[in-house]
Amino acid sequence: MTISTADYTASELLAVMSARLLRDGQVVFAGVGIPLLAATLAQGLHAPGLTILFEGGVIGAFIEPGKLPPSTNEQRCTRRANMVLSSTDVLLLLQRGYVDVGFMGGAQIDQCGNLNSSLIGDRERPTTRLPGTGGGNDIASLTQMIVAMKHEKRRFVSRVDFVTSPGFLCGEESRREAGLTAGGMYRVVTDLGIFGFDEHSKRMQLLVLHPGTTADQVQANTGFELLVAADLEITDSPTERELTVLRRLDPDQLYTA
Amino acid sequence: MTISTADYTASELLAVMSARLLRDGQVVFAGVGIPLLAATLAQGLHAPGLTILFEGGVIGAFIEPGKLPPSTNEQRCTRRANMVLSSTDVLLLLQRGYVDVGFMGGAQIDQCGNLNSSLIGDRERPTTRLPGTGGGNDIASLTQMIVAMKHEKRRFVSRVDFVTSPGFLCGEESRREAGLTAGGMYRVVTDLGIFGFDEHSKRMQLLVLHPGTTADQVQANTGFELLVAADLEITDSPTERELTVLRRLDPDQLYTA
Amino acid sequence: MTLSYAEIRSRTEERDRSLREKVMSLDEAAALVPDGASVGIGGSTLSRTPMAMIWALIRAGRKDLFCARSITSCEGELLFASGTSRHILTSWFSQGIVWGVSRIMRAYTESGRGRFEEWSHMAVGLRFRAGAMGVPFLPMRSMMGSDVIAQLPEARLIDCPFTGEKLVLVPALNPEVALIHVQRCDAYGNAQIDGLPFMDIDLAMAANRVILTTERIVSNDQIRRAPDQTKIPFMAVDAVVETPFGSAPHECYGLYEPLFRHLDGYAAQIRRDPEEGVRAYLDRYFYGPKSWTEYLDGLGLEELLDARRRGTSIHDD
Amino acid sequence: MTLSYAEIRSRTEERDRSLREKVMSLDEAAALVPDGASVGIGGSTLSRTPMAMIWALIRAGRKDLFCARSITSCEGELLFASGTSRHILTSWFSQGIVWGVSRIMRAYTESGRGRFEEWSHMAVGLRFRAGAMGVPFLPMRSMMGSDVIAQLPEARLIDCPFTGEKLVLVPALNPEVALIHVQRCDAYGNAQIDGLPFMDIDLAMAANRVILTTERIVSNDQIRRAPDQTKIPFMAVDAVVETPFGSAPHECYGLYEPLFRHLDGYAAQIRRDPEEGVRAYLDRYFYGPKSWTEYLDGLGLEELLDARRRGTSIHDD
Repeated sequence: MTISTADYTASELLAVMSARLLRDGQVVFAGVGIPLLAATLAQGLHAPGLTILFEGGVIGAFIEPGKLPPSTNEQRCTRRANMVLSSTDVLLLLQRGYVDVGFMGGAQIDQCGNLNSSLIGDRERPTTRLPGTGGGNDIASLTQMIVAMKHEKRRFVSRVDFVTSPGFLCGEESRREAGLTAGGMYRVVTDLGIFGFDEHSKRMQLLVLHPGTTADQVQANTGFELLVAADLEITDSPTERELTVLRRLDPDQLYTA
Repeated sequence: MTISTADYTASELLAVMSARLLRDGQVVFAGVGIPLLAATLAQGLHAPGLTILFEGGVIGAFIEPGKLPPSTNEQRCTRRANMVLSSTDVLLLLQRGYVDVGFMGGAQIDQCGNLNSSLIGDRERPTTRLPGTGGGNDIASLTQMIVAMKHEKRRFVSRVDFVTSPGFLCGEESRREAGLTAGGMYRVVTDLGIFGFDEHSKRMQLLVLHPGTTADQVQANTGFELLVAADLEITDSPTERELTVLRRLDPDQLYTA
Repeated sequence: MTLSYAEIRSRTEERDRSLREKVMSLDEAAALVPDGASVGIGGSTLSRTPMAMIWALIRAGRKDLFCARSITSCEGELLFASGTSRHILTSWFSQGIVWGVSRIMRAYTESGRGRFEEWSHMAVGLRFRAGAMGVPFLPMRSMMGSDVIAQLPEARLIDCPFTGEKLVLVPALNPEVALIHVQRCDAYGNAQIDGLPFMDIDLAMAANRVILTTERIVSNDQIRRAPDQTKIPFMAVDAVVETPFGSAPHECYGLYEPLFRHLDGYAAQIRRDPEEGVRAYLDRYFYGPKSWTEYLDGLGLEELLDARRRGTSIHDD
Repeated sequence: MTLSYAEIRSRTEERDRSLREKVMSLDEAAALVPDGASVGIGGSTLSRTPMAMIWALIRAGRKDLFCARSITSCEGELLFASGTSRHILTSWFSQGIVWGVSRIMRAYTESGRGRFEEWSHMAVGLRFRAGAMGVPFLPMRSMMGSDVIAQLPEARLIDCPFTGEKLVLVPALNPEVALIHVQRCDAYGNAQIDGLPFMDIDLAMAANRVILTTERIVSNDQIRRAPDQTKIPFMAVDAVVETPFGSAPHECYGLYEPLFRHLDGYAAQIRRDPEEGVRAYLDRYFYGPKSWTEYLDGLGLEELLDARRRGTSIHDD
């Protein structure tokens, strides 16, 4: 059976495509939502030895299908974990260098990979106050990042209203000069494609298109001018196995509606 | 029965007299040897609610009679403890201010209450290298101190060769000026008497004589000029009950030979 | 805000740190928290929230508490809406990601009626840890370059005297009171915590007073049989209140999971009309019941039992 | 000595941190420690000393290790006397207070053949903790004004940028290898520690490699059934060696107490003639036996059983 774009939701596509970026044996620090789901999916598929860390204080958990936690701070996150520790100490593992990949969602991102989850509008009098950084700033400051998010023009902006979780700040060497000498944005996965960052300018670059999308369509949904890789690739559609395992994980569509 | 000086050893006198300084409900950070013994003795006598801390990482232990630990880092220190924690964290309780009294032995002390347990002679080429500070420096830096030690002229010197555990440093305000704004020497208990420190000069002052000793005898055994309190008191002899409980604690005379 | 060492020491010295019983009622414990106090709240998001104590403080009409918590959920909404707090320091504030952005948090912060002071999750933890260690600050390596730190004049950037690297120093946070819910403790306050400890151990040692609520009180003998399981020492604790289901409708590790149906209902009520919805919720669940037991009864035995069944099955397989 | 952050990160990045089996022999584990390495030693004084690993390193003829331990007992004497180390960083160094001042420590340090670098006990702990946290230093409030700090150019005095108070900054210590003995761990290195943890958790996270010796290897399933009892995560561990009585003649909490008669005999032998006594001891107990079991046999089954009886009775009453 051929899988077409009608066979999966945008969230499912996001989960599958980001799961594919994780490699067996890696240590991934996963946020709630799509990241938690995608990391668990990768464990169930090609990366059984993936070590998942949660900021609630968990090392090496295996989330039970159908029992997704409402955040990364509940006991559901600790199922079959190798270790449970304080949230401060698990975040310090990022600083100590134990984590290969930080993996989280985003509400708003800009062309240098900075994420905003704090506020829209003026800093003193925001029009919309958002929930804030959580561990997002720590994760983005201290390790290589994969961000999974819906691709909408209002979410892909030239410059975020507020840098909650630092990407490459103002581009070029500005991240390093600010004192963030480790980590940085590695990939942004959306329902349209996969993006990296130019080595020198540190600007977002379209690397891979998902099935049925075009570079023009991606640009049309982006609020700044995208760089486009010379050898633009196209991903393989989600497989039936990927979708089956994913749907078993989230039968109530808590995160994949 | 009247107890005479022939009925107890110098170490037993030390243990009894320092035990009497501890009050019920206090939190005492006790070193190994006489301090551990005296604190346990106080628990068995007038201070059943004395909380004993050991630098091995113990809060609120009750040492079993006849099973004295060889240091404060063995499981014997944890018997019926309320809590066991890391040695760093138990030392941090001193810094956080949880401890009323630090209580330790001393090899060499000077007229400002500085203790030396590091070396005799020249710092670069000592004639005798001693075992060092352990937690002594931390305890003496961060809380009110009681020191229990044998009274010998070579141990009571004008200025210690090496300040391992700070008393009042050079006297007057020098301790505070060095950055040690909390704690300080409170009492020195020896087999001859009990000593405090002058409020202004911070020099050692004879406060109390043990039975059968005189101020002249104390001065003759001291390597610097002692201040003497105007209202010099004389302690009551160790009681039969004190000696009985003490001897039950240390039947092998591990610390009271 | 950063206390001098003399102040920290004298506050601790004045406390009765002796081994003594300190079991009391929720109302008696609430009386230990004055208006305007700085209050550290244990647990995180939906876990081991000291809900019974927050419930008691809201009922007691406490005002202007400065609250600090790792991650803040609906208890923060209720603290704002009841006037108990107008200033919450935390890293993330909404009922929970599955329920979207908090309408109450938005309503209060956007209108200036409430302040949400945002620090990174690790920064909150290190501020408590500095407080617990009795030092005025700790160094860390995140937040640099972001707008989070740009909003925080209390955090300082330095060049490391050892390596020359840029570092952030975050100041100690020593709350006047910590509210912490645990699975069990003795009458003296020696507390055991199962599962996720969050920042509670550092918070307990940083605070100048600790109020423990506990699922059950056990004997001191039981504590002493496994002293390496004691996570908070009696010396640090000022009040012990036995409150079964003391985190409900949130969870308590190994004992009960969140009451999801109740939380969904709460979220729906807020979504329909934030200000009126939360007011009605407070009236019904916080001001209305005569006792904690009556509050639990209002949550419903069926859902409590369901949460208990889910909570106790965590290590069943 | 203080490593740059880039160096710390790249060393950690190079490690295989995946969930994998790493059970090996003492000899194989000893091969992971090169001559001249900096080595953190777990336990304290007579407790949970990683004696089996030290035994293996001395037998392997390892040279010039820089060793760091909270408090150092006879294992330090043996490291000096065997030439395995000429530089020991610790807060206290002698066999134990009941045996008086170490003749070996004196002989080596007073003649300049060995260096005893003295830091306060808390300073050693905070140096490991800074290393574990990935920061270049931690602040503290002891040592000021003393001659201990006067001997330590690596410690710095600063005026606190928040309070103006004087503080000491102690630099991070990130040993190349940590040797830690535990009661039990799984084949991946998830370790449980009963009783006194000393500085072992910080040491494990500070080091760039961890060699665990363990009284027994348990299943990963057993570990996962109580994840809050895991004290060292597999990610930090590079070798797991099963060594029953791995701390003997020292103790291992809850399992065996020190072999006091053996230690008294050792002390008497040293007292009679320090250099010759320790040489004879090394020959008999370290170089002579063909295996760890033969070493234990040399300690004597009767004393092992006695130590086991005393050790397992700690919580009997």
